[in-house]
Amino acid sequence: MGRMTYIDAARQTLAEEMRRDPTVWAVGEDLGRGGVFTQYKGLVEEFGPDRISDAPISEAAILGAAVGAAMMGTRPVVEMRFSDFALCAVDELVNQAAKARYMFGGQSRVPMVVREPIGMWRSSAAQHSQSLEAWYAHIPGLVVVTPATPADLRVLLAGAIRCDDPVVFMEHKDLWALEGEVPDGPVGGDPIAELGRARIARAGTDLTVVSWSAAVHGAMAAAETLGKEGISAEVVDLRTIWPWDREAVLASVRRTGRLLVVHEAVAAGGFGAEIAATVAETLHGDLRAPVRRLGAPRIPISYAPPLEDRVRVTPEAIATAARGMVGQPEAANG
Amino acid sequence: MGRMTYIDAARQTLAEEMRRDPTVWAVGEDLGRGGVFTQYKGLVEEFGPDRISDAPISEAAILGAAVGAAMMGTRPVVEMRFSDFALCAVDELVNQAAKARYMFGGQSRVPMVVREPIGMWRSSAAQHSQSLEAWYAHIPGLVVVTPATPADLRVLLAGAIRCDDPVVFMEHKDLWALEGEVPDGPVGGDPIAELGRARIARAGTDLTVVSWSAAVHGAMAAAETLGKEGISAEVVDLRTIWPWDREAVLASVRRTGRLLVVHEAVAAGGFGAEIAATVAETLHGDLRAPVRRLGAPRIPISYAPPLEDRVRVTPEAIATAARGMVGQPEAANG
Amino acid sequence: MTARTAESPGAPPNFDRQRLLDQYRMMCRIRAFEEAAVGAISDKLVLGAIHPSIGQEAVAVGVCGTLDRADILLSTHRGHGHTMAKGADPVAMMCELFGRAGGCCSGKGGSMHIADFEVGMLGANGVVGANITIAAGAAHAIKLKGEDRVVACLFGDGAINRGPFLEGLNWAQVFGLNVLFVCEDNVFSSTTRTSTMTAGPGAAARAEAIGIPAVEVDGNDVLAVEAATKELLADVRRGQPRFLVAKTYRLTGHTGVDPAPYRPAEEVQEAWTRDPIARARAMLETAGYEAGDLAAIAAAAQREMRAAYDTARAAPWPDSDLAYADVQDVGDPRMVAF
Amino acid sequence: MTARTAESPGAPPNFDRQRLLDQYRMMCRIRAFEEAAVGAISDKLVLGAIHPSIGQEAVAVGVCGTLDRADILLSTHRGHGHTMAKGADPVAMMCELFGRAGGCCSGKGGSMHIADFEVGMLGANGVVGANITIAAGAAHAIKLKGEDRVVACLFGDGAINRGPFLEGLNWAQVFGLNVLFVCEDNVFSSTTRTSTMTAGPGAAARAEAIGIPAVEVDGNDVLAVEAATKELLADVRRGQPRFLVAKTYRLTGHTGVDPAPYRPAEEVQEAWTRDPIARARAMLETAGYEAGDLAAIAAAAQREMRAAYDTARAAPWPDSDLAYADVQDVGDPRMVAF
Ligand SMILES: Cc1ncc(C[n+]2csc(CCOP(=O)(O)OP(=O)(O)O)c2C)c(N)n1
Ligand SMILES: Cc1ncc(C[n+]2csc(CCOP(=O)(O)OP(=O)(O)O)c2C)c(N)n1
Ligand SMILES: [Mg+2]
Ligand SMILES: [Mg+2]
Repeated sequence: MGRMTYIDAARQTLAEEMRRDPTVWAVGEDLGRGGVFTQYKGLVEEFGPDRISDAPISEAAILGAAVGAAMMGTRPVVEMRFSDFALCAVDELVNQAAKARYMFGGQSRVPMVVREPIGMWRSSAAQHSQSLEAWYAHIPGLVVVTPATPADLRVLLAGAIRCDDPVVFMEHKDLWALEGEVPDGPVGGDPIAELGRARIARAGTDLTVVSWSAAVHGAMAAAETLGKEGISAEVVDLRTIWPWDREAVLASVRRTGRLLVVHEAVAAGGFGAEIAATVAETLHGDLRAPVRRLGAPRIPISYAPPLEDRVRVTPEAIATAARGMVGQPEAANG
Repeated sequence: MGRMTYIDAARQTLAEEMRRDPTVWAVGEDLGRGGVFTQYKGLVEEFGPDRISDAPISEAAILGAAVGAAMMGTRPVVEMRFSDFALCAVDELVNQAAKARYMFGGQSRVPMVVREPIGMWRSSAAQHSQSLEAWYAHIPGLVVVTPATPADLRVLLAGAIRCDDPVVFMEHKDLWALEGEVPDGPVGGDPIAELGRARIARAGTDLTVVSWSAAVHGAMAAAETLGKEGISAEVVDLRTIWPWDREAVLASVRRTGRLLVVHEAVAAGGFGAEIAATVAETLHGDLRAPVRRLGAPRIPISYAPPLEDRVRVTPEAIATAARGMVGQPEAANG
Repeated sequence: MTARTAESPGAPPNFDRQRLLDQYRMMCRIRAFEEAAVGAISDKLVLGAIHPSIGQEAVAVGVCGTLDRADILLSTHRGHGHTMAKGADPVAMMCELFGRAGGCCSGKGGSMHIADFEVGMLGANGVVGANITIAAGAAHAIKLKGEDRVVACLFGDGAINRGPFLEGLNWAQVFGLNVLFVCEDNVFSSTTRTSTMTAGPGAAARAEAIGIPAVEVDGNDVLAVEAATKELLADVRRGQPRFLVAKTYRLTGHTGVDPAPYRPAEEVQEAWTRDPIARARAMLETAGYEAGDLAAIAAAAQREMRAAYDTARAAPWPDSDLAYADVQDVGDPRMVAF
Repeated sequence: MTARTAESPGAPPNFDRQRLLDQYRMMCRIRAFEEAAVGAISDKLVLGAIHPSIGQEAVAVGVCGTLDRADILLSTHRGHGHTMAKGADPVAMMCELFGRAGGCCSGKGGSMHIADFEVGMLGANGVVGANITIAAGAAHAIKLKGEDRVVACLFGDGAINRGPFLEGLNWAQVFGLNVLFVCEDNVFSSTTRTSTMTAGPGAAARAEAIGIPAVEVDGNDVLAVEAATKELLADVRRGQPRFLVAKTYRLTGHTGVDPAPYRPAEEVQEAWTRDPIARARAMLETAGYEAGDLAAIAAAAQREMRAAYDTARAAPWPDSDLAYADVQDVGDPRMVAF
């Protein structure tokens, strides 16, 4: 075990995958200078401008070209810079990349990774802060990855690059500097098998908190606080929301009898609804409290901190919701 | 009361709104010849090519121009032809139209209607059959309308056009020929107030079936069958999924104790999850059976009928699900 | 800045008679395929929309028939002719249109997603202009792998008003990719006369403003289209994108069921006098072929496609469980919970 | 096809001294605003990204300062200068950058969404090129309402590689709209030298290929920019879209914190010799103004923006309940359920 930041994990893993597979290449705006978050720093020096390629400000072409290049036997990793800008290339992702394998009756594969940094950091306002992972989970043909830690970014990026289908890989902009434990040496085992496998970030017995991406850290902080109060929260980090680890979530809720889903995205129509609905459908009789979700209100994200903070799901809000659930008598009307 | 088809309701309502408000205009490909489904037939003759305007095959410009035209005091109705093609203009809809009023601190309004015909009819395959209403319900700033009947298309289109915010208006391609009762005379009352108001399509006592758009008719057919078997199903047609009529749904489920959500869209991450999760959160203790959802499997839509039919939610499937729920003992583990 | 116009050789003294005969045969087969497919609509055998290429066969044959088998083709919603000219089997194509087992996309795609990767045909597309960036990407992979194959990307006159046209052409030129862009100008975009919604001098000028040399050719003259294509492909194989505008005319409606009343009758009549098949036949007669033999070729094409129709009609429906195949490798598409 | 180059009048014998003095003052104020804003980053007062327009003031003043108040402006992420030149209040702008009460967007937008509808400034945009189709639409409404206002749409050299550039220009020309498109060519797109990712002769050629006459001008010569703008606006007001390419240089980094090491030092030094403010000052001295008076104008601008900085810093935070205002008229954005 060594320590590594989220961004170093991103850099190192891409480099390793490019070394092991010459068909892997990356393309996006400003990659030759390291990319907008420096997550490609130093790579052009090793792999040259053909494999770490700059791009014009042409999101539709970046994504559309990746579809063609993937169909022709290469593995493009495309950088969308901010997930918000990927909205300039939705036809290419949803109508083309996601459907090509199926529409053509299995004649083609479209192995590509679409990197879409998501989420709020500070004062980036409505067009640079969105978390739309729920959209892509709703689209047949797409895999959706949302790593919360350096170790997970590492194994899941390797799995995404080796996967034969299009993967929307959503790094969180607020996590780049996060440090964490990472296994030494190259990614081992079968990283593709990690797509769809949740991680029990913290074991607990009183309620299950399901989360992903940056929100996992808020859930962990809340669990810490709750622990001091004698409330034992289990935190499940989904790691990927499609596929999502239904079995792990159901197994945990069977034990705890309570589900709280926490995500940064807008709650209305967020992927938390899918998890809460699935648990309510499947474990209704086992629930000791109604399922609950925490997410952002349905408002655009503001620039001014006091307004921006109104959409943040804080550890305090998570802890408060958890207390309410645990205090709540069985089968009460929430 | 007179009878009218869904498509006549579309034509007549747009014409009436254009007569009452000279700032209303429509733009899209082929509108001068009546539009791809003839829903604009005859309008250019009355209103001329400036107000019933053709457009180049430029979805991004059609939608982006509407944003500018709406900010400048007109009320554009833009025709996207198939909701699938609207994926070529997502930045314009989601980053621009939906956020402009908010980002600019209320300095502007963006009164526009984006018509996006949705859904399956027959053998239109993966790029001409999608139902992505859940996407837009997840986006702050957008209103999402999904009429199931000629009468609702009529009043809701009037409301959408008079609304001061961007509205995604999703007609269902399979309903154009549907005939139904429509109140005589121009749309009365306050049609804007109808946005967010559900309709009890059929009263019942044993379970609540919530649906919208074409799926409502499948739900009604199932309710008919169930009725013959002595199972009384209440069918709630949401009519708009944002805002959605939470109070009406909760009131109905409080009475019936059972919720089944039915929609044509992919079940995973569909808007049914939002409704099921909300009911499970709010009425857990009142439920006599676990909430349930029916939607499409998470696969692209095929061309060949036998494959295409595998994604259809049939009246039979709805009735079977309902029987299971009603037969199911309280608090059983589904 | 005006695009060079490749002169129409008509029947050049020294042209290859046998080659033209083969092209004539292929054009007859495409025409017969389209006619059989349109007929199958009223017979309720083709259930989805189809977009016939009747009148545009010389573009399909002159461009796609000039490609090597290893070369790549990206096509449009009006792609039957392109696909056949690239070497696809019309029986598998007809089965696809009928949604039957044996269809080249297993019945999942239909007309608008017809494809045959075996012959380098990487798909029609239901989204106008979407194939342009995909074609650039296919050529990008070819460059990265150091191959000398080329990619031909065909699209209609209406597609030049979509953003991906600009982005895809700029991409191909910036990266120096082996792409031949072909604008098949059939005057219409659905029910719209494209010129009414297209500003400026047109497709060729737009390509040249992005640095891609463009040539305009009579798209109803198969020899002219082939000659222009051959000349441009020489540059394309060296990493220099090129642009071809083939001027033709859509002799039928937009779809198989569109009577196209928005077209003046005289215009349509005049266009029929430029029918590419009739013109090839005339050249071949001048070159000494018997009218009877040429008519026999057309008749044989009709019989072949009638047989394809019968085979497709007799073919079984695909197993509906195929609906769950080839979605993606990970995850379960079924609604496990309910 | 090459765009006409509007000759740089330098200081034409008969130019309006007072007018140039006002333009010089506005350029000094924009420069001072940008410097104050950049300074506020290290002071932790500006929290979001800002894109300074230092070196590009002559484009803002020459174009936006030439518009009538009733005219409309659509700008970019690098829009502070455009916004001030159109008449917005720098104090309200600074408050917006600081995210404070009194900001022109109530603190909801920040630098990348700065707007002042009062003066016809319909917004900067965080999405490159997105303002082009919006500008066409604003002009579309003007046409439908029979007004004679014009819309000026400014965008960078990198934006010409985005699809909306093609779609928006084609739209404006097809419908005959009052739009002046201005490509502010500052050589870079973020860290990328734009020319390395842009194929062909460039922005002007692309506009003319869509039928829109284009003029190239020295974007560091405020008089030349103003003259070209005035000339083009005469046509634009008659429903003829026009295109202006203003050649300038981004003297700072892409954002307020970008040291821009990817630019050769000599290139930057040379660019500073063409500083538009120094050039205007030189012209004014030649025209008889005292160097001291001109320095005083610059100093006053510094003081004004320092005061704006102090006002913004002293301003309270906006009431956080504003977060729920102006979302939309129908529906409840709160999470009623939980
Ligand atoms: C992005 C998009 N917009 C609209 C359509 C609907 N549509 C299908 S074909 C067509 C006309 C295309 O015209 P053109 O490009 O000239 O090709 P042609 O049909 O003439 O071969 C249109 C508008 C579409 N398929 N995709
Ligand atoms: C669609 C989109 N892609 C990428 C970005 C990220 N981005 C912000 S500014 C910029 C460079 C723009 O260059 P240019 O258009 O020349 O304007 P300049 O910054 O030079 O003023 C980029 C790539 C964006 N904002 N929008
Ligand atoms: Mg055409
Ligand atoms: Mg620039």
